[in-house]
Amino acid sequence: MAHPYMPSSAEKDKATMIAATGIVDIEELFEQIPPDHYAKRPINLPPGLRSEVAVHRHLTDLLRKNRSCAENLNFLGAGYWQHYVPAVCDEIAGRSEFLTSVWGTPSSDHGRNQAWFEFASQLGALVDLEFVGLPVYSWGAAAAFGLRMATRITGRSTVLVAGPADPERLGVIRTYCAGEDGEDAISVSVIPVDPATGRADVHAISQQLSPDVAAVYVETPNYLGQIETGLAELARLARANGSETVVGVDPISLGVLVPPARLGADIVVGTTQPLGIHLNAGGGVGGFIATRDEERYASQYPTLQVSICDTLTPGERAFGMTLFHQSSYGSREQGNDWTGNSVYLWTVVNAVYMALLGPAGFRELGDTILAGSHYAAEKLSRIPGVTVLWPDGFFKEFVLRFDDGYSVADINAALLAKNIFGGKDLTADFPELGNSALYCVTEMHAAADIDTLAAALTEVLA
Amino acid sequence: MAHPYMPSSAEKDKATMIAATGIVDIEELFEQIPPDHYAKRPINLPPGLRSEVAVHRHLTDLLRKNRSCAENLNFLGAGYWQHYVPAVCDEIAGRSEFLTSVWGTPSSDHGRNQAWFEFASQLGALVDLEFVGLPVYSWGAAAAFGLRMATRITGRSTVLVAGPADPERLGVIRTYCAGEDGEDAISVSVIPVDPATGRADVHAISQQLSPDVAAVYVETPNYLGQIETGLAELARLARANGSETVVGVDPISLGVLVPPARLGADIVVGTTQPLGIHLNAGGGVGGFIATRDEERYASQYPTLQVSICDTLTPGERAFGMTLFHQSSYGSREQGNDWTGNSVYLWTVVNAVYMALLGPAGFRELGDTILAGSHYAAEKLSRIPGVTVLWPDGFFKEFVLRFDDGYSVADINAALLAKNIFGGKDLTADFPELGNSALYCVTEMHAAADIDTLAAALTEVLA
Amino acid sequence: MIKEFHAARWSEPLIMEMGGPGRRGFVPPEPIADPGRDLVPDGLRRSIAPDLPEVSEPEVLRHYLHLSQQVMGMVGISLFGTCTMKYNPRVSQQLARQDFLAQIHPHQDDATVQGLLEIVHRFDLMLREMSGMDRFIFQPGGGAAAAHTHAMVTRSYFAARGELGTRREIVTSAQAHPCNPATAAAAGFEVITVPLGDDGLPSLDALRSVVSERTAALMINNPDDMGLYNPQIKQWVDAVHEVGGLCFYDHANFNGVMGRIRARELGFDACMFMLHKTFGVAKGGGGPAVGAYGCSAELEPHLPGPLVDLDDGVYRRRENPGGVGRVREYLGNLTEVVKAYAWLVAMGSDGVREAADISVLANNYMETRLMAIPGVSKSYPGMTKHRMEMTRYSLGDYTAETGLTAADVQNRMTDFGVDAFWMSHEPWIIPEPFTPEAGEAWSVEELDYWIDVLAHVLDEGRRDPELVRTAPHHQVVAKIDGSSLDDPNRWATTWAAYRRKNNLGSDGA
Amino acid sequence: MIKEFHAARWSEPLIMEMGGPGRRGFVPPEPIADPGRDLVPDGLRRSIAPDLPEVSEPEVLRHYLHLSQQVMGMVGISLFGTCTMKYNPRVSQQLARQDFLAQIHPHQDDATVQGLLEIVHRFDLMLREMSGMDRFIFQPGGGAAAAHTHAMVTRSYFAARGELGTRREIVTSAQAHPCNPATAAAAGFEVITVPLGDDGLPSLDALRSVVSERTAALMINNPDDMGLYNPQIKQWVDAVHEVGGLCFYDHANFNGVMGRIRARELGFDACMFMLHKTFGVAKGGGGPAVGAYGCSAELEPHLPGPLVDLDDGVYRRRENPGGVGRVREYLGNLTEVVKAYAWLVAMGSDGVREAADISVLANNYMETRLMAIPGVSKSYPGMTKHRMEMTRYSLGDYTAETGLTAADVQNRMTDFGVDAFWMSHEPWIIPEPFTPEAGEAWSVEELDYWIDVLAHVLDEGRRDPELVRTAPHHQVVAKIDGSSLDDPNRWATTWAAYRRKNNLGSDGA
Ligand SMILES: Cc1ncc(COP(=O)(O)O)c(C=O)c1O
Ligand SMILES: Cc1ncc(COP(=O)(O)O)c(C=O)c1O
Repeated sequence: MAHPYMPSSAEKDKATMIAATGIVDIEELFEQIPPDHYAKRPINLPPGLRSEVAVHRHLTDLLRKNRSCAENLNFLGAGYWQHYVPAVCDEIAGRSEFLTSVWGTPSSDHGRNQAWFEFASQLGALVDLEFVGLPVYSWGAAAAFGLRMATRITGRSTVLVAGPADPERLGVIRTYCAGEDGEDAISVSVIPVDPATGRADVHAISQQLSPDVAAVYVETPNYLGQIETGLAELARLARANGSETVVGVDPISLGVLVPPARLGADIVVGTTQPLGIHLNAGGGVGGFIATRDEERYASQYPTLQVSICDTLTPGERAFGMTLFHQSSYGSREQGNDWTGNSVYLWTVVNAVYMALLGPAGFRELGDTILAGSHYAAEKLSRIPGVTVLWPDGFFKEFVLRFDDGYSVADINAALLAKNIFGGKDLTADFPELGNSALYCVTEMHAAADIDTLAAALTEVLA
Repeated sequence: MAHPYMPSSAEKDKATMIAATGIVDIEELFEQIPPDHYAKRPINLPPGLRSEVAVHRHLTDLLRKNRSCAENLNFLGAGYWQHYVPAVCDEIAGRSEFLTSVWGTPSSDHGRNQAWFEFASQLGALVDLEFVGLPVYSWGAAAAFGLRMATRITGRSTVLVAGPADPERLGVIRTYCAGEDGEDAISVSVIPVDPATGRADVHAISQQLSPDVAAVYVETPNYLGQIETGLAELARLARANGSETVVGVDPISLGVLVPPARLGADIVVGTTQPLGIHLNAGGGVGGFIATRDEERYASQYPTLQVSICDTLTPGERAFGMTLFHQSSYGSREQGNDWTGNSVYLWTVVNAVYMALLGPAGFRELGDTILAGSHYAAEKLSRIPGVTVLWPDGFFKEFVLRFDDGYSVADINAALLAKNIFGGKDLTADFPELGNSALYCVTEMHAAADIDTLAAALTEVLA
Repeated sequence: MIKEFHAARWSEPLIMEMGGPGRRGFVPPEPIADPGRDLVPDGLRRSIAPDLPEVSEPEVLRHYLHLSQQVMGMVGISLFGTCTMKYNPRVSQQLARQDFLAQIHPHQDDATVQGLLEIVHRFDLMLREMSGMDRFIFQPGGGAAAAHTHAMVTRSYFAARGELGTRREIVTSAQAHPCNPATAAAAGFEVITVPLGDDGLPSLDALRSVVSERTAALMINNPDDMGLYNPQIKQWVDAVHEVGGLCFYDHANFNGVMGRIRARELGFDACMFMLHKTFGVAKGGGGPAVGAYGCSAELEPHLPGPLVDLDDGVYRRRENPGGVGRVREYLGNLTEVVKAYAWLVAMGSDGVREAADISVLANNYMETRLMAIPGVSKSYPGMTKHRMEMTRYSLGDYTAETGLTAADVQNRMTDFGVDAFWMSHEPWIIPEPFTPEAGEAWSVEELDYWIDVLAHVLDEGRRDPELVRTAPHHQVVAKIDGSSLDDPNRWATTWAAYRRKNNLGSDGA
Repeated sequence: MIKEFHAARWSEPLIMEMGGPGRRGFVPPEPIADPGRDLVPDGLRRSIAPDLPEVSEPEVLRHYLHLSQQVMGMVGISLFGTCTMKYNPRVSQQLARQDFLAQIHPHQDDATVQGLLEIVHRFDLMLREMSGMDRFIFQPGGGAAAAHTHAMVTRSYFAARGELGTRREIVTSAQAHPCNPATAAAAGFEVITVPLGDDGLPSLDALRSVVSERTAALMINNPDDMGLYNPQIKQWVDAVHEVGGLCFYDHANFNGVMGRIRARELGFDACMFMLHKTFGVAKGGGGPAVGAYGCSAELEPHLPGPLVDLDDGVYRRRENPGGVGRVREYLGNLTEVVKAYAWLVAMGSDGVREAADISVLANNYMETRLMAIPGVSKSYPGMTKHRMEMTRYSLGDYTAETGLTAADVQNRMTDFGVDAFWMSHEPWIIPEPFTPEAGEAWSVEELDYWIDVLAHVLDEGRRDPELVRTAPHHQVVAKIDGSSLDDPNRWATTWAAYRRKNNLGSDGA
């Protein structure tokens, strides 16, 4: 029986092609493969389920075992956040044309290229920078590529990473910098967070600003939710040292926070996940890289970029790739790092998201998050045994320390039993913070949700 | 603050229009409305939720209270069935162009008109008839319109409805025939099902075939699942009496069952719901009407119809409305009954569904349903206290009688506690069948599901 | 500025011409057991397979994707009058797709559909508040079906009073939507149509001259499609009530008066709202639609069942004995009810009021600009008061000048991404009519573009009438030749009929 | 038969040019409490709003719907070589949208994601069965990222053995995908590229001449993009193993050999499968993608974490100490893993085998037809054995004859609904190359149409070269003028840069 995915699995079609090709048996076509290359035994997988009913049933039976943030109350964030995804974002993400888009010509891909240009333009407006590449795999990748750009620009090979660092992201940065263990590596030095403030330790960083430092990497709001107050100072020190300042930012904060470029950042990177992408079990990551529109930076991008350009029709605008030759497609190992398939569909969605929000949407969303997260911190701080480590100057996330004897793991297990996903356990990654967890509050949380959490925590800790 | 759904709710846009219109205050524009027509008090509804986050939350909070046939095991059918909806059907139903399609020109609506023509053509192939109207509101409406067509064709005013009749559908038929209670009514006479066979009582119907009978209406498979064996005989008798034979059919059965037209049906009607439409809490109903392509019938359709036609470009085909003038749009009260917005989006989906299944799909689906429902009937019949009323010759549905003292309501309540939706309770509508329920088994049911039901029923009845 | 436009053109074959033997688009699950021939009674098993195409899944998908791109819908600009084309929020489309709505069987126990019934009930209450009626139902599957429901409720009401034998007439006006007279007639009533007076409105005197103890009901819409609001509508209602008739308010043109009037306060006994128009539900090319039908407490006993009630915190469906029974199976197109509810929650009383304001403002804005275009005139120009959410215009002068009709102009407008305007329902009182409805969901730029395109096309037609007469040129297909449509030897509503009439083989060749 | 085609053309402005002051597309929920200015540290509250457009929701939706119609994607015909364009079953698209996948946070407790982890684990097992490897991970976000992963695993492996200081070279071939040398270089290795011999294949001797105790790894794909299968690949692997290097099989071109060969049985230590190509996942214009990376038990300790294990019936994520750490945050694009799993379940071992058969058959069918078209020649015609799932062709003769390039031909083909072919990766060994890949998901009619269009365009070009040189003419926009693209004074990756460089105001005027 023919398979629904394969028109030519119908016998007649196969026969047509076999006859036209002048063969008798399809096996003839594999004559290039030497006999001793053949698999020793056939692939032992179950036969295909030609029926979509069966496939659907099998998958839903499995996936129904999951418990999601939709029907549970979620306070997990930690570099990856549950924001509301407007229905229009999903609508556009689901359009077959975008979904199946390949790499056609500038004319046949025009709509997608325009959406990409609109992504870069709007993201540029958010970060207040004029040169933006197409997205890379993740925030971690963007940070790492940004740091690699800095090493090429400066010809130096050490990068300083300001704590608090997301272990996931830091892992990626280390890997991309080839670790610290071998030849030709970029050396990555992490300066621990200042536990008094939850912020980057500007003094300690400044101490490490040696002539070999290509870049300082700092994030704001940082991994623990704090808005970095020392950014301008750090950038000034770095510049004086001939180092680049690479700043990682959550773009959703940029309706209420000054863009890092205004504080001296040279290379701004960050995540695109909050801009209309679902949690997707972590499969919504995406990273951006943005700089001033200067050749010094532009010539070091490892990404592809779309630029607006003319067409043969006077007055008509279209889009083409700029600086393609410096990519790995254009120059193989001579190119800047490498590029390839990444998260381009999300880029279209990001463009939709930013267009929907506009300046007022970003400002209001920022305010809503500020208000909600501070409301929560304040409310939770009143629970006996709960301390908010740094109750001021944070955005969306804050650290709770529990001093009543229960471990964070125990607390989260008890909350889970009440259909609450408690905050990210920090005890392994930040032992210096004690028995702490990182709580995240976004526009998804109504006051009642926070009250529910407060009541549950009170009960659990009682 | 502007509302996201209304671009001109931005103050500037309103001001632009106000200025251009030469007014000072929008209120001026309502000068036609006399003061004493104004509402006595403002409309007292909550202020609008401009935030989609809030709307989404409110709706999901409500809808989550429902329990669906997706996460429960459902055996309800009774004229409305849980069939599998291929993902491609949903994909096409969700396309913004189809979703928002209006009534444009034959050129700008071309794609939709073609889909409609493909619906009619494929449905015609299933029922083996060449004239098919665009869909009406529901099966009940289609049956009623079919009967009204018959009264116009024959100039007679009584219609005979063969039992077993779906109370929902029968209610619609009675209403459309204007009940039996007044002037100018079409008289609807229901001939009860033969309780020995679960089928139409051909003898009793033939007794009522008076010269006033415009039509006999019979369904196959009938409401209780039985495939009607007396259809050819009934059609012969009706024709001899100068009456039309109107047959209602579940189109999903037509891969394995002879189309009623081959047995003498003149007007074939039925439901479009099984052809790719979700249950939608009953909001997936839709009806079709099909006949031979003869003016006798064509001139009596109350529907709109698309016909293939030429364009100004030689060799190009397009679509236009045929016999538009005889609709209520064309002739107001002189038209045939009436038409209007109906379920046209589903028509596109029906076309997709039939195209996906093709001849083999319909045959196999029919066989799967036959096998599954008979397997279930046989399996359940072995449970003490359970009798399958008519264990042969049914399609998809069968009647169980429970003789162990528990009412159907009790049994269904007990099944519900086990996440099973038991069969439709027949005790109120068909008291002559005893303590019975109508069970439905489709391609959605795996053997394990039926075994689950059998085990649950055994337990409940023990 | 007129933009270059071209519709997608795929030169798509019919699905029946596609595919090949043995290809599969969908494979059902295998039978649980052997589906032996004996499961079907003798002689009733189909032996000749239906003549359906055999097409693989990707081909089917692509085919319908092509067709979808070949529909303009509201992806272009459509100011289709009398249909209140609105924005259809995608959030409720998304909700309606989910199992908690899509996978509900209508026969499920009430206990399992409390959320849904709550929405139905809440929405009923909201519409009561907007109309002053005492109960709404959502069973009618469109506006015409709601009108028909009224005709049936009217029957039931007079039958209960023993007056059905004498209450034989339903009165309407020449400008009422055709569904009013048509459903009245289908319900067995005689239809009396009040003509329009010189001012474009049917007169109170004309009404008085036709009502009598034979009058069962008045069925009318107001404002009408020309944007005229009948200032004597209260007196109309009184006149009908005086003779014992019922009054039904076809509230399809509700958009401009939302928040300003209540049907019940004007005296109407019943009304209908079109959820697929005024309440933000997508049109879908003609449904799934809902004609929400509301009525007074006096008529409530005559409503079709089931009704939804809240008792002791529990929502229940109940029959309505003595009522019409059913006008459609089950509770109605509840997916669309949920969408309309979501829309109304999002709009609120402030939002609907503002939508009414904007739609009337936008119409008058358009009128100002349209009346400045040579060749465009307005219906009943003597009626100088501002129109409501629509204005009916005429291209009669332009036709006289150029020979080009409103239909020609409309076809050419589609070459610029602007879909058909509404012209007029029967009867056509105004020559070469057209009736755009601006609504509240289009931006000023889009309205301006619409107007610019019209002006551009009228201009083109003066310079090059053939260009416009043979339009469209940038559309999916050329203008149709409709000569075959009413010819029994040539019409074909199915591919089988087409092939037979044109002696074509099964592949269409 | 060549069909009339036209792409949708909406002449769509940029979103930044749309809307107007005060319009809203999305309104966040109101703050729970007053978001006083003091919640942001001094001087860090943004005072100049970002220069984003202000557009209403319907306008935003319509804008991106227009853009979507202006992308051909696989709604047209695309035989984009080296990318194995497949049918993307919509059933898994639908599943991936649902809360049970879309609304999972990566930090959730394992207990709450058992279904998901089970799929990851099952899919790992299935890929092991297909490749002979001992463990798969899905973290790499594309094929290049998987190649990079291999470079990093190679580092880790040799670092653990204390050989990283000497293992400085990664060997690849001139026909290997650019991501292999590029990622090797980014990981700090020197790249050695084996050139192609006269038969189009890099020779074993050439390889032998470059491998040494400095060799860390071989990174290569096979068959290559020209459809050539290296019959000495086993000897290649042996040669590298002999000097202690690792062998990585870039299995992007897996489609034609599925079910016939196993990377591990050929001796490879690691391989990668591209889920967004071979395994039915949509390309999305370039992701979200997954490069599934699999390796031998020997390399497993060097994999990035977390790994998914099944212990006592419970699925757990665990770190992999001593491994690479992370190549990307979290477990990878799991939505795409679920889709690939669903695809593989639907295909089964019979299905993947048949897909391989059909894709190789379809390529050879195309080759038969294409070679009959004057102007088309084949790469390395001396290699007379049947090619695998792709063949690289050349239009060199045609260019010599007409002056028209492969790019010109490609542009003109889009005027008939056929999207770009793949030409060649760097380096371009064959003049005016083109590389269609038929795959298993297109019907014979569609393949024939593609070929007919190519033949038609070549013909047109002979008759009217200007027509082809200036193509496309039926597309969304005309051919681009790329002269500004690499000019720092003219390129503009953002609207702000464009306006600045062209002295335009904020509205673009
Ligand atoms: C005034 C009026 N009444 C009734 C209707 C009928 O509505 P439907 O098409 O939903 O049956 C319409 C639809 O155009 C209308 O405009
Ligand atoms: C042979 C081969 N290897 C690797 C890649 C890189 O894949 P990606 O674009 O997913 O990074 C490709 C993609 O074209 C390829 O064809």
